[in-house]
Amino acid sequence: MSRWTRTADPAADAGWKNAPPRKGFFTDSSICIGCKACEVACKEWNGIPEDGLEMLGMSYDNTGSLGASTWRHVAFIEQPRRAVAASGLTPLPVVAARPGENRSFDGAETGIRWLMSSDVCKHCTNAACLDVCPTGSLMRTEFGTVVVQDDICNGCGYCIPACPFGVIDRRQGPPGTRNVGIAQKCTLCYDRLGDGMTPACAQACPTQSIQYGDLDELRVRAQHRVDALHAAGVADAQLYGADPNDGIGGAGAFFLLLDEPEVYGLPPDPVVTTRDLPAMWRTAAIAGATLLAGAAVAFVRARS
Amino acid sequence: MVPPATFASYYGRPIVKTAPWERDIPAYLFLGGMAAGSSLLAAGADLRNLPELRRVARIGAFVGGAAGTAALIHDLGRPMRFLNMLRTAKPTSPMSVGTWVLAAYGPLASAAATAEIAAMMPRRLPIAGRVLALSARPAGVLAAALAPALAAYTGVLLSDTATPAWHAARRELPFVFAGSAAASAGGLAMVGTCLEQAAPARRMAVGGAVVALVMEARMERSMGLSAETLHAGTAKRLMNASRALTAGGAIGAAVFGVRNRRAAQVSGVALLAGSVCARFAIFEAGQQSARDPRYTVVPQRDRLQRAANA
Amino acid sequence: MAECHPVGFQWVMEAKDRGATVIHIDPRFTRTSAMADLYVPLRAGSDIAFLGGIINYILSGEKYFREYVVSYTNAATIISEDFQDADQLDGFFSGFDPKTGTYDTTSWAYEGMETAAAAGSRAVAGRQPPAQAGGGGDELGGRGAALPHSEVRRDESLEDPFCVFQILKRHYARYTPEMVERICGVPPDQFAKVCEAVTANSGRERTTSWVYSVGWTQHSVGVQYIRGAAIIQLLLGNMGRPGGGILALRGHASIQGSTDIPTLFDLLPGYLPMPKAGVHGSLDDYLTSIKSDRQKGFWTAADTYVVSLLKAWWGDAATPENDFGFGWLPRINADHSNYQTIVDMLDGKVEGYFLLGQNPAVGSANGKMQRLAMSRLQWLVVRDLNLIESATFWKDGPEIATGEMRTEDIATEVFFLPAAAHTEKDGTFTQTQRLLQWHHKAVEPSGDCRSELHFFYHLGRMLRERLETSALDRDLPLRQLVWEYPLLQGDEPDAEAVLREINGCHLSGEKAGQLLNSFVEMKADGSTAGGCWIYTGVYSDGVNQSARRKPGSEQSWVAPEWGWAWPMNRRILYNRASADPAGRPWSERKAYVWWDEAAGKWTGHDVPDFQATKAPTFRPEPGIGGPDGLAGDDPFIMQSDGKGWLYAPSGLLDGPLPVHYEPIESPLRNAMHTQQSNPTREMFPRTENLSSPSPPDLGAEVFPYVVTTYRLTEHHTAGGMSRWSPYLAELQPEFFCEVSPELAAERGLEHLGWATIVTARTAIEARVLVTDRLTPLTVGGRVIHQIGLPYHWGVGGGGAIVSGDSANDLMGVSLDPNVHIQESKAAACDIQPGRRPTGAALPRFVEAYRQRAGLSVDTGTTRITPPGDGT
Amino acid sequence: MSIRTRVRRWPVLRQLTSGDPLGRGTAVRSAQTEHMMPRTRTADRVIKSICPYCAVGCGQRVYVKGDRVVQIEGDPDSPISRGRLCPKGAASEQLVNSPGRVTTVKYRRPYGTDWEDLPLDRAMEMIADRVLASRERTWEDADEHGRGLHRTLGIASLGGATLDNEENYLIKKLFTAIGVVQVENQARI
Repeated sequence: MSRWTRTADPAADAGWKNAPPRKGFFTDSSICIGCKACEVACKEWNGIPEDGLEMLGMSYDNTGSLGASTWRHVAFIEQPRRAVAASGLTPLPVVAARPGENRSFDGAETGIRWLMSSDVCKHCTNAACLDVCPTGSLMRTEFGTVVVQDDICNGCGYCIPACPFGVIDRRQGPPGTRNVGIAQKCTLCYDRLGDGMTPACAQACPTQSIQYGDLDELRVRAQHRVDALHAAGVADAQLYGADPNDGIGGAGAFFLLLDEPEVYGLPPDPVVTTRDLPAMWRTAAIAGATLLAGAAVAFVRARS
Repeated sequence: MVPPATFASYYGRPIVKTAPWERDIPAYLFLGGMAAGSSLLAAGADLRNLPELRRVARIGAFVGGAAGTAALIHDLGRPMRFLNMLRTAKPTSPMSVGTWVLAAYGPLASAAATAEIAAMMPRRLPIAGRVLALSARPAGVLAAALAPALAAYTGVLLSDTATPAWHAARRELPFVFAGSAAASAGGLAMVGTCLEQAAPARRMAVGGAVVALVMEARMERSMGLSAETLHAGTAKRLMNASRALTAGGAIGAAVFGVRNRRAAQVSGVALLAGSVCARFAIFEAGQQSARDPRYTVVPQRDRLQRAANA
Repeated sequence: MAECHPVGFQWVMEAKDRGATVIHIDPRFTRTSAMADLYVPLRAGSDIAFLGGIINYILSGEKYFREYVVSYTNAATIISEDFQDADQLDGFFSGFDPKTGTYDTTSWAYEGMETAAAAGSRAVAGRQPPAQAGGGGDELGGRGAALPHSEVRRDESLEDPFCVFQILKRHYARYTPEMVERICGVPPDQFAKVCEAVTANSGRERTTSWVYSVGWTQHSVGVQYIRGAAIIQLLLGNMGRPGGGILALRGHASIQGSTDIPTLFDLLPGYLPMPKAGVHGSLDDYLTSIKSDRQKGFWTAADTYVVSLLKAWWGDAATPENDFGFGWLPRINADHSNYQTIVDMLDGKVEGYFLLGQNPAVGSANGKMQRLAMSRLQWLVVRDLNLIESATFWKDGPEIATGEMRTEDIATEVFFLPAAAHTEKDGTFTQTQRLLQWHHKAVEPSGDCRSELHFFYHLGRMLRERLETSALDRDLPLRQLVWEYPLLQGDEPDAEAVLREINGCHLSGEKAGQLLNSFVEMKADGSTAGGCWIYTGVYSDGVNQSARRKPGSEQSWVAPEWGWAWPMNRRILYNRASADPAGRPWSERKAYVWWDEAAGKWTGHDVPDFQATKAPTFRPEPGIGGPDGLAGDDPFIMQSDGKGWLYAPSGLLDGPLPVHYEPIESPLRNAMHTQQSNPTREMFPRTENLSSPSPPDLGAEVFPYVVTTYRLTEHHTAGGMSRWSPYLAELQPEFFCEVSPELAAERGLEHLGWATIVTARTAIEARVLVTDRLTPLTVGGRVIHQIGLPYHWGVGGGGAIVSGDSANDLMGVSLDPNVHIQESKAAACDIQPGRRPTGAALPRFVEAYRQRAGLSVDTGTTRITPPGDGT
Repeated sequence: MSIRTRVRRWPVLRQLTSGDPLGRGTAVRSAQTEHMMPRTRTADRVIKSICPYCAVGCGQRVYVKGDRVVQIEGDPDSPISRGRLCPKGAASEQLVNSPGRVTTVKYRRPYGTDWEDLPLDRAMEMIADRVLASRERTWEDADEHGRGLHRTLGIASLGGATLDNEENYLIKKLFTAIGVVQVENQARI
């Protein structure tokens, strides 16, 4: 049973013999300039349709959230001087990542913080979407990533409520739109990986806020970065999704954030729902047995 | 102005997504449950030789199973690909498990029902009729054997998601659904069966109703914050209606349904309606809990706080 | 920079990661500000006061890099005693002529050069007013202004009261932190942080660089903004050194190239001035007026550049006897720049107009004036990728909606010819650091899409065919023109052949036919040809150097083998200055090029921008001009005295030093002196181009707010290359205005609601984005609100995914006198909640505003501000 | 696919045999997924180019299949951009393959209320005629003081900042040769 819910090496667990090192993203929001090149590069490579022409007024975010036709989403959060002061947060900008380096400015100069962060599918170690998919359309690749096989998916939609991050969705759109009715999400550019290339978003990112590589190496790099930021006085810098012991067994795509996750629209303590599945099956079994017994009792003394 | 980002959320946007499911799914929850309960009644009636109850229950099981399957397929984004459900067998996917149960249950329930229908035909089919008659009992009994799984797995189907209300209800939901299944099946049988043969159906209906009501109450306690979603809007109205109908139906069945056919039938309809309302209430509550990021963030924050304190 | 040049910004982020301090000075908090260590909001149009404040800080605090300043700049040079400064004349320099509104710049000259003015050449002594001299100063993109000779008197103690250094000190003494706060709205403590950071980070060990874009150029004193930064950088020793300089971040793929090989009225390729009627009758007149053989530097070889150009154009027909065809060049005698042309169009003087990948209906200031002007053309040719608003104004422009134009009344014949994209043609772009990069054709253009190369080659062919037998003199230049280029697939001219012609070649002698390797090989005797002398070398050794693509990872950090930079593949101009006078690097940290005593030549990471074997100790004989006149410590080899000019004795029309003037539309009185605005600014007073009043005139309160325009990362200029792209359109779908919460409260603007913004020109509507990124400033004791408008949207156009009102419709047209660039980065406006009136109600709505403000054609056109009133 | 292979490829069986009992990976991989290949690999050729938007001059790799651009992305070799692109540069493929892009000549006659079609050659001839006619009408040999001008102010041009140097060169050369001086571009704006 435990194997259902706890995986150390997801690729091997999915039957991949001598798989390559697990690949992932480290998105460092402290150097994101909010240019949205990741959003466009992703759409260009994956042929994703336009996703709405509405102005949302959420700072410069007119994308809104991840979805079937948005696999990268840059969040913009404006934190006014008042709020920043009140919250006691370190105002942006983030100072140089030299541990202990003494800077002449504390960033409070800018008055406000403008947080930007590029969200993406987390490619969970224990992936709910993958577990609950009844067709095997969702698949764990040899790189440890999770992809939708659009030739298999029948659009049952179960993966959508299963995702603790609200990433995956079923594509809607006028007839003729590609993959309408099928669940869609970031594939970490599976086809490019197979050819030794970098995913489109990471390739485009001007400031390397999006870094792609071997997950182990990325986690080390991220830890150094967060240590450096702390040393430089950015107290609220925190890693998100980097811990293999969290509710999803660690994310394949993790983040460095400068505020609490929920500020960016991320769940503070995500848990893969199937972690509780064995218990749920037991409950169901007892409930079923109760029903059977109840039915039997109902027929005691019953005779025509 | 650009709303200041609060601690709670990103512009109040949902964090998890609502299930893309329409009415089909709650309808299926009801139909599947009613079918399962009916198969149990049918098998019992068959073994206890209560032909009228057996007939009504077998047909009810067949109709429920068939309509439920149709609803499931109709809800797919790509209905033509429904057979892909049988590509894999995944114990980690309640939907996969349910599909296989339904795939096994469907033909059995159909076989049993077909025998009844054939028996009602004015002209008797010579060989086919014989074969059907002989296979009817084993098919019905096997269907009944699968029925509890069919009735209870739907609870896991909903709980095994990140939808706050559904996941929070995981300890009770299978019982609520199983009870509701029994109540609805009993109710259906009371509608269609003469008083003499309906006794087991009455008992099952009353028992199921009691289980459903008790477990639903417990469920709301263990749901924590997300229980709010059952106390507002559509979900609230549906859940209140469900309680009233189920309780009323049960009392009606137990007190008046024993002697008065009309009362039995009314009680049966009430129980059926109560079951429908319960499924739709819980479905709607879950969707609502996904729409408001509060139900995702606050419980998770509390959990982290507790972990920190511990 | 993060906003409009995100990929270039990666280097800023890398520098920051290594400890660099990033300061962002901008009216609004942008994506750049979000990454900066220090963000300084200031009032749009007040930058000269800000820069002047820094200069004052440097001078009064003795923060300048003395050795650099003394050796490499004209700080020690003595100026004519006739010179009177703006602080003496209350906002004017000596020599202003109220009648023409121009300066006689004689008194600005270096001591001993005033008389040269008598020679009558304005380029040398800046005598002739623009009206006669061709509508402005020469564009000096490749060099400094000319001098009659280079024998200047210098006082290297910098004590002489008439030396540039002392003049500078006096000139900027009034630019105190208090004055900066009073004009820019920057509090002294914040200003002090900037001054400390900039000066502390300059010197032998460290360099500071300044980056600007059109936020500095689109002003009635734009050139002087850049001059202000130049003075700072020269005083701090940040020119010609790695990590230093003043970087112009340009907004179009080859806008630098279109200045080097100019599609500009007053230039010939390589920054040679267009000949001027009367002044430049003969080649000789021309040469003596644009340079003197007794001045220093490479500009003295201008004759070889001109003759080679004429040979490239007219080949054998260009002979010494006929001045190499110099007489065939058309002459200019006034401002023929873009906006003057538009005004002439309005008056029906212009019949035909070519638009080549440009969308003035949205991208130029005063869009309505642009569209009205185009409606008075006889014919218009639009070549673009998409059906831009400038091609469809006659059909769906805003004036059609208001009834100010009727399609049926517009006589303009419009040709829309689809253009080829960059993937459909070969050629070079010159990027913002003068680097030429070749882009290869990937596919054939589809349908009727063609390159400009194709269009203009074949247009020229057709015209030549039609005039083959003409006997008219006027047709001679075309008939004699060298116009043979090999044709490739689809009759596309071979772009490499054109680039070879630009590079130039030997025409006679034993090297006849060979390509030139350097412009120093050019001759004035007609034995060489070359279409653009500064580009000579792009084909050195017969190789297309611009197509070099040696991976950056396989070469030094200067990456000299990627593409080709003019001149001579030098990546940092004037890099001789990266070494001290003795030729040693100022510091190991900042070593770039240096004198190798043993080898007897200059060497380093880059191509030395200096005569390779000229020792630092070299001193020329007095009176020697040209390259040989350069001393071993004269790093600025295109300057006529070899020095960096803190003070510009010639070449500028509005003053030798930057002085603060208010924008033409300003909410405030000039706090520096009585003179409110640049007295030499170019104006077009007419009903299509009204200005709103500024103090001391009455009525200014009707337009109480400052409005400025800018770009967003997600779009490109007027939108022709972005609003037609769904992936870009969805990222910024609607035109919006950015206002502070305080202004929103003052005017009742709702976030995501609509607002109407009104100027003297027109009114437009935009969705409202209320944001703390805009801050009200306290300026001169007043709270000043600024409104930000991205200018990417337009009304009309065929097939645009998104559209909206155009911010440029709000802007008026008044120009910087030197370069004829419009002031569109600061204007006065009002803002009201709700959508603007539509149809005929819109002009009425605007008219009501004009009447309340008492606007007339003369409003804002006073050149000399009358004294008195409370400043 | 034959029935036997169909059955052999049936993921349920592969779950039992392939070491992927839970059907998460190898067992459920489809044939399409197995044979997937990036279009950068299937492209016929890769052309080195430069981004057409701003003046940073980022390197681009243009992937071509047949006569169509199938992908444009950053060129990692470029010491300027190191393979990175901004959203505009990243959208270059959509710029050149834009469905909304007009690829035929459009003509609006004087006072006309709508576009008409015109063959390219015809349009070029008409433009050549108009250039000569306007030049004829507006030619200036000399100013009022008799000083030579040899020009026309009846024709003007705007544009060049988005064009190649070679194109600007021909534009300036031709216009100067026919006496057109009002040649301007974005650098003035």
